[in-house]
Amino acid sequence: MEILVYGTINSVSLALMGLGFAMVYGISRVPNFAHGALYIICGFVTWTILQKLGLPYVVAIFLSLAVNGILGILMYRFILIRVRGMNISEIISSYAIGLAILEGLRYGGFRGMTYTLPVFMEGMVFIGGVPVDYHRIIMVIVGILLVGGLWLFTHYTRLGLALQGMAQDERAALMLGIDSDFMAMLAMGFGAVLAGVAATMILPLGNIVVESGYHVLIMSIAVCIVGGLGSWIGAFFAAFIIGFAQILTVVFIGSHFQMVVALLAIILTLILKPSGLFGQQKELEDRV
Amino acid sequence: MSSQTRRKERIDRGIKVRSEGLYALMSWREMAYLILPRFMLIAGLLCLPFLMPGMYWQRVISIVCIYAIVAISFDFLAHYVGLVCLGGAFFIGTGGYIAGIFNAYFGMPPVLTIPLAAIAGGAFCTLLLLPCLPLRGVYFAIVTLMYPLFMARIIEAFDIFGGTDGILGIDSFPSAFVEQYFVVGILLVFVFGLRRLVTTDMGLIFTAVMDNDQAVRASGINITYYKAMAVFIASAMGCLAGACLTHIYMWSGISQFALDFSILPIAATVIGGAGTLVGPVIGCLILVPVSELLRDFGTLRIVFYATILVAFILFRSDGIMAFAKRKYEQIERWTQI
Amino acid sequence: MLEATDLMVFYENMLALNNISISCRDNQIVGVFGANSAGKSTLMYSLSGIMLDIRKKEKMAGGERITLTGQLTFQGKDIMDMKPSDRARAGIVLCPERRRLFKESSVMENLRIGGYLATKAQARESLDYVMTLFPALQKMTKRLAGFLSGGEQQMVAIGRALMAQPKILLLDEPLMGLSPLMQATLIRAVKKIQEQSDISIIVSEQYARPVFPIVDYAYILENGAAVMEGTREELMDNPDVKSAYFGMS
Amino acid sequence: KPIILGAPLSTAYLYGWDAERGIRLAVDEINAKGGVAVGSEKRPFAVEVIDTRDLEPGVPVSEALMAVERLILNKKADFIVGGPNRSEAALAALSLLSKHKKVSIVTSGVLTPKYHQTVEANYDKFKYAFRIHGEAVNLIGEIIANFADLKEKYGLTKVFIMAQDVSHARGAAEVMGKVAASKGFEVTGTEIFPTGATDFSMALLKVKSTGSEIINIWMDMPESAILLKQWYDLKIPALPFGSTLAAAEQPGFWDATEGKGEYTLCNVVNAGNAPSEATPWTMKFYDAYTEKWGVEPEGLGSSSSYMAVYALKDAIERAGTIDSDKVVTALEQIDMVGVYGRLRFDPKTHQVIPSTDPKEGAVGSILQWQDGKRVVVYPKSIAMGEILLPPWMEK
Amino acid sequence: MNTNQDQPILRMENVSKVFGGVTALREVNLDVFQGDVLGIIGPNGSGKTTIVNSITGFISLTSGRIYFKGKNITGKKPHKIADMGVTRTFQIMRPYYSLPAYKNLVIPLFSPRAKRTGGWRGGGRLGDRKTIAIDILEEIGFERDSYIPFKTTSTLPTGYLKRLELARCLALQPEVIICDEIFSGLSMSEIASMVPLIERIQDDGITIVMIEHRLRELFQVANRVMVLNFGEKLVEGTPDEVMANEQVKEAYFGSEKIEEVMTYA
Ligand SMILES: Nc1ncnc2c1ncn2[C@@H]1O[C@H](COP(=O)(O)OP(=O)(O)OP(=O)(O)O)[C@@H](O)[C@H]1O
Ligand SMILES: Nc1ncnc2c1ncn2[C@@H]1O[C@H](COP(=O)(O)OP(=O)(O)OP(=O)(O)O)[C@@H](O)[C@H]1O
Ligand SMILES: [Mg+2]
Ligand SMILES: [Mg+2]
Repeated sequence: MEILVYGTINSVSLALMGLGFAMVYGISRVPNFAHGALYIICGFVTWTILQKLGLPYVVAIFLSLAVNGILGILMYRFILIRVRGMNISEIISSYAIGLAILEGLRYGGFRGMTYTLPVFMEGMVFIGGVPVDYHRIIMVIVGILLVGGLWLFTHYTRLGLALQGMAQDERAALMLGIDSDFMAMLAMGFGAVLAGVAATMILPLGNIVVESGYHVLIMSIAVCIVGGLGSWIGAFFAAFIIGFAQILTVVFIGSHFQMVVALLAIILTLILKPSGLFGQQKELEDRV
Repeated sequence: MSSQTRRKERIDRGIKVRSEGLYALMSWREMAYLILPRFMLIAGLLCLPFLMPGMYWQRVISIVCIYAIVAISFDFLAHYVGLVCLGGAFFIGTGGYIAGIFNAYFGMPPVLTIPLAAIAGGAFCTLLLLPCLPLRGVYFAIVTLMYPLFMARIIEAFDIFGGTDGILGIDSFPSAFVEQYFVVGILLVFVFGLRRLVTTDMGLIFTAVMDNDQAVRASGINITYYKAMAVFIASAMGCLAGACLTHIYMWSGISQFALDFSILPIAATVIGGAGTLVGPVIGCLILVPVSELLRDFGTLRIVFYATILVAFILFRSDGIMAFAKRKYEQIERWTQI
Repeated sequence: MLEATDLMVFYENMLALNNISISCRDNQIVGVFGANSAGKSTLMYSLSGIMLDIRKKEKMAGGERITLTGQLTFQGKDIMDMKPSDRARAGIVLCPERRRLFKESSVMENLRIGGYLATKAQARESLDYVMTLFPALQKMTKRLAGFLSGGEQQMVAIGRALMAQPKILLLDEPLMGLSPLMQATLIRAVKKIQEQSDISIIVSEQYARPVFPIVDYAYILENGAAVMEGTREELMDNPDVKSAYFGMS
Repeated sequence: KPIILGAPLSTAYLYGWDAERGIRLAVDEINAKGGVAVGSEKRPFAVEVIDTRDLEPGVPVSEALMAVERLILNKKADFIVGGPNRSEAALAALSLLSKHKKVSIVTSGVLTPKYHQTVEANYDKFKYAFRIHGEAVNLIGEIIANFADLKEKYGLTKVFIMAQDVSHARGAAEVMGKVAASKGFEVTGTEIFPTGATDFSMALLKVKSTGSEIINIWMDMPESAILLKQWYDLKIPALPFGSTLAAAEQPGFWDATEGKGEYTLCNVVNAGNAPSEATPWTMKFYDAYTEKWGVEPEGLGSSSSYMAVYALKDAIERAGTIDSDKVVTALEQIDMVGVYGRLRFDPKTHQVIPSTDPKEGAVGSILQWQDGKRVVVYPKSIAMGEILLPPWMEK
Repeated sequence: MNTNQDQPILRMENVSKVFGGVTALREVNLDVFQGDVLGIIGPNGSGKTTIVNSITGFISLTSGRIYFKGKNITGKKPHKIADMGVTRTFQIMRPYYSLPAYKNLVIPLFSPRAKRTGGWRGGGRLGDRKTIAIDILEEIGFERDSYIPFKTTSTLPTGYLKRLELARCLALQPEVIICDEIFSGLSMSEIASMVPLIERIQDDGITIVMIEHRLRELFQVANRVMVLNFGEKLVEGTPDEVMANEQVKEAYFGSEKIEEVMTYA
């Protein structure tokens, strides 16, 4: 029971981290290595608004999400747009941006261990004898809603479909009247907002520290890859695989093997199913 | 646009055309045209240790060379074989550990450990990467990004080879002079060796695998073998660099698997010019010293560094080397339509 | 409706289109015929604006420099510098050669993405239309486009272009890889589209004969230049054309 | 001509910046008094700090080594004080120090016993390295002594150990378990958390159900603040006792836990990092630091970094030169009273000699958060207060 | 022709292939004999390319067996099969776009099989791959003295690419070539020039399987034709027999008049 509950929670938080990355990659094919930085910056912005400006929590959250979205858009508009399509350049430049943001935050005094956000709701319930605090429950609900919502959005709305098309063949999308630069910008902003959502959901459970930006980046990449790039549903399931693999190792093997097992799960999944759980890229490319 | 009546034309310089093929041997000018850039690279690298003010900057040169070796191995894999390998740290770490183990535990001198690390490390890396070879594009890239993390975790979790403390008390190179000329020499050998390799039939097959592996299979060629071959070459280079690093710092530890070792060579490749093999060297010659110069900025250093990196990428999105090459080989002029 | 004058395209130093003037009037089917490398696709890309995108990408990657000159007007407006997506919005829709489907999406999604510019009602209507045009697609709406056979993909590609509510439809070698029956169906469909919904169509083909009966006006390209043009009847009477593009003598 | 002190520190981290502040404070004080007497001339100290980033995950140790080399070769540092801060990096730097024959005093962050063991094992090679603050084994001793206190006073005997999943913490937790068991404590369980874990309620409930009375925490990750919050919320009847509980060392801890971290005990390694009266110098240092930097000493390396500079000054003046080998000898013979007691190095291991009595050696200090303040409760000789139990634990 | 040989060079036995729910091939049996030119026709999506893929090992079968010269080659890797002498072209062309055209052939000439056999009409003179490559290109219709063989493949027009596909197969000195729609995308005159080429290849004793929609040219070269419909073999026979078959008419031409449809073919 304990495994089930905490496995689920762990998985959902992984999924939340991964969503933004999956989103951006799935839509604009930009591997956004600044994802972790966007995640962290949202936490700090919320903190600043909350503690320094003294605005209500809800306002702070929405403001910082907006800030994040704008940041994402600016990043695309001024930097990534110039290296579109050159994957390695995209990786390096977005990583560099992320690095600059993270280290800049550190320079700006956001260091140490004293930055925390309050949880949305205090207290806890017992689920099958396992204590779970309300915030985690909220997080799971939000996570599931978000994944479901995204799936519906990309498969059933006009905009979502257009984004999907653009990801796969930008030029063909252009021919159909889909403005790819605008869409990619939108995607980037959207992805940044999702990173922010993940941050506001997850960060109140811990501290806001710059280092976790790197961790979030790695985990979100892992989730997306295992799920099959660009597939939200895949990312969601992958989060469950990795999440449960982690919890199970902690329980049965020992927690210092947690990362080993998680990474092993990632590598194994890919070796067995080379384009991720739900991706079909390899099969498509191999189709002759 | 619609009123445009002129366009810029790019044509190969006459001397370039002339110096292709045997005619090159006919005049000094053409010979010089061919040889000068190569000579400049060789002479430049060989002189660098002398030109550097002080021991510290000489040491920086060694580091530049080490990064450059990893960078060209990345460039080779990514742009001549089509395997984008983000796991440079995997190679460095493996090589470093092998050299460290053989030196510290078995007392082998660097002359033995370095080649051993290259061969054994190359074989080890290739073996571990073998299952990933069918992966494509980003998937391969990301899995290789995970490998160094994985290795670090394993060493940490099983507490082998000194665990998190790493291996201490490793021999250094006999002298700074030997160290520098060794890495510079190795770098030059690799640069020119790889440039040779990619023009051979084997190199052609690598290119073909990158371009279109299905057709290669349809030609009766085993692509896994060739991919493994390429990975071996690249990882052996990376491991060698790692072994040198270990001996330079007289230490090896799990942080040799750190992300920076994967990212920096790639950044150097991007700004230097992907697919040129010389570009990555130039990229490293820029990035590493810049990073050192910025040390005085303390925490802000990385911010500046990242900004410079981005600026480079934006300013010359095709890379310095590609740009220079074009300028060297072609003239541009306006022509009337 | 669409009029190009003195169109020239250079790939680096190679002249791919040489001073081509082409016009397509309302509700007309214009054929562009030419052997391999005559420049048909280049022309289609230039008309639909994709050339601008190609040029941008090439420039970014430091590749070849593409020069594009001439005038291009659509419904009287100069569109030479218009972005491809805006051109599509204005009604110029290209169905490119080699299909370029959204491989990872299902057939239905491909069609719906095609209908990005359409209103809901329009989209539903065109979808029905495509489905009646290619009944074979009805059975495979859920399948991923990338897994379809060559011919099936071609159908999806054309259907997708139709979904975009074109005013002028550019078809680049639409018959490639279709079975004879499918070709016949498609050609009849093209004719029907033109008749029913007053769309103009520019179609390029290597092999003129299947398409020829439905075109009103045709251009013949050779090495990037239009060597001949005329109405169907005019060209029909020309013996050179007959042997080169109809395979009859 | 100044004597250059090179300080390779991870300045973006607590252990880095507190060391820098300590060093700068000492240097300013010394320079204000005219500097160091080297032979017949008076020379000031100058500090060169380079950010090593070594505490940052994902940054290779070679970065820190580069920094050390830069200090030595480029900045012409005469001595190295401070870091590197990560044990691994400090160990790796040993070889460089011996290669360049530079005297170094590690002052912050490096807790591994392996450091002085390495020096001892290969004295001739590594004799240039000193460590001026307490190390892990020593910390364990202090904590056990404290447990004994608790046992005597409140009858607490059941210990539950929680550690972060990094090798030093794991190792320490293991040793701790053994030692505690041998000293007549009952170890009711051990729980290892991955770095970055944010939920501890399961483990806390286990603590409750096993009837444990002390929670021994080995974590330097920031999330440990959450552990204490949850501990408070669940009203777990066990006293949280941290060793290298970085989160609780900082004065900001109170705010970070919204006051829920009250009653937390925490080892801050050396006296002076929290207010106490170990020696006459302790509060002088404490006040000077607070005045100069506007914050109280925060990490576990403030007082030791400060003392390292004074120790060097002393050694240089006695050696009459800045020649490395002579300074090493002088440092081995050092015997002075500093901020945290009598300062002597073990001549074989170059580890500062610890003691519970400031008159005998370097004293550690353990503090408890009481009503928003850090109150030193151990060692007895310097204690400012008594250990208190949370209300829900009082019988 | 097939009567005087007892063992088929290629044999498919009850081959079925299901792609997650879609049955692409259902119990297909096929014998190809040495020297045959076998045409496979069928409506779009009837499984023609799937046959090619299964013979050459690019997909794994759901059930059934495939023999080459009596040896079971089911489940073998593509490169192994190519090495034995069964080569193919790709319907969606797959040349090496980044290489100069002639280097497209240097690659198959480097393969183990070419080294053994000496390459296309090589007779062991595999000294200069570049010369052989250009020979092959000339054979296949590239003008020898032009610069075309040296141009980067990606800038070549479709017609040349189709030929390159075929040339790649030829370079291996194969025993069987399976051509997947090499006529589509070619202009009239080019097809006309390809037909004699096919005949020449056949004269060299190479067995050819051709998948085509251009019936007119196909019937010129093929001696046997198989018709597929929805993954099932409909009929097999000489071109005339097949064209006369009612079922074929129904499946392939629908309700249209054959003559009219044939104008498209
Ligand atoms: N990106 C490019 N770079 C250089 N040359 C190009 C490029 N694309 C096309 N060309 C050249 O431009 C000319 C016209 O090509 P285009 O693709 O328009 O011909 P096409 O008539 O469509 O031929 P096909 O029947 O093969 O489709 C050809 O000679 C081709 O080699
Ligand atoms: N990898 C695959 N995954 C799923 N379905 C596939 C795959 N490959 C082929 N199919 C399906 O199998 C059927 C047969 O495909 P195939 O490519 O063999 O047709 P074909 O006869 O070559 O048609 P065409 O003449 O259009 O090229 C098609 O319906 C196709 O959608
Ligand atoms: Mg074309
Ligand atoms: Mg087919």
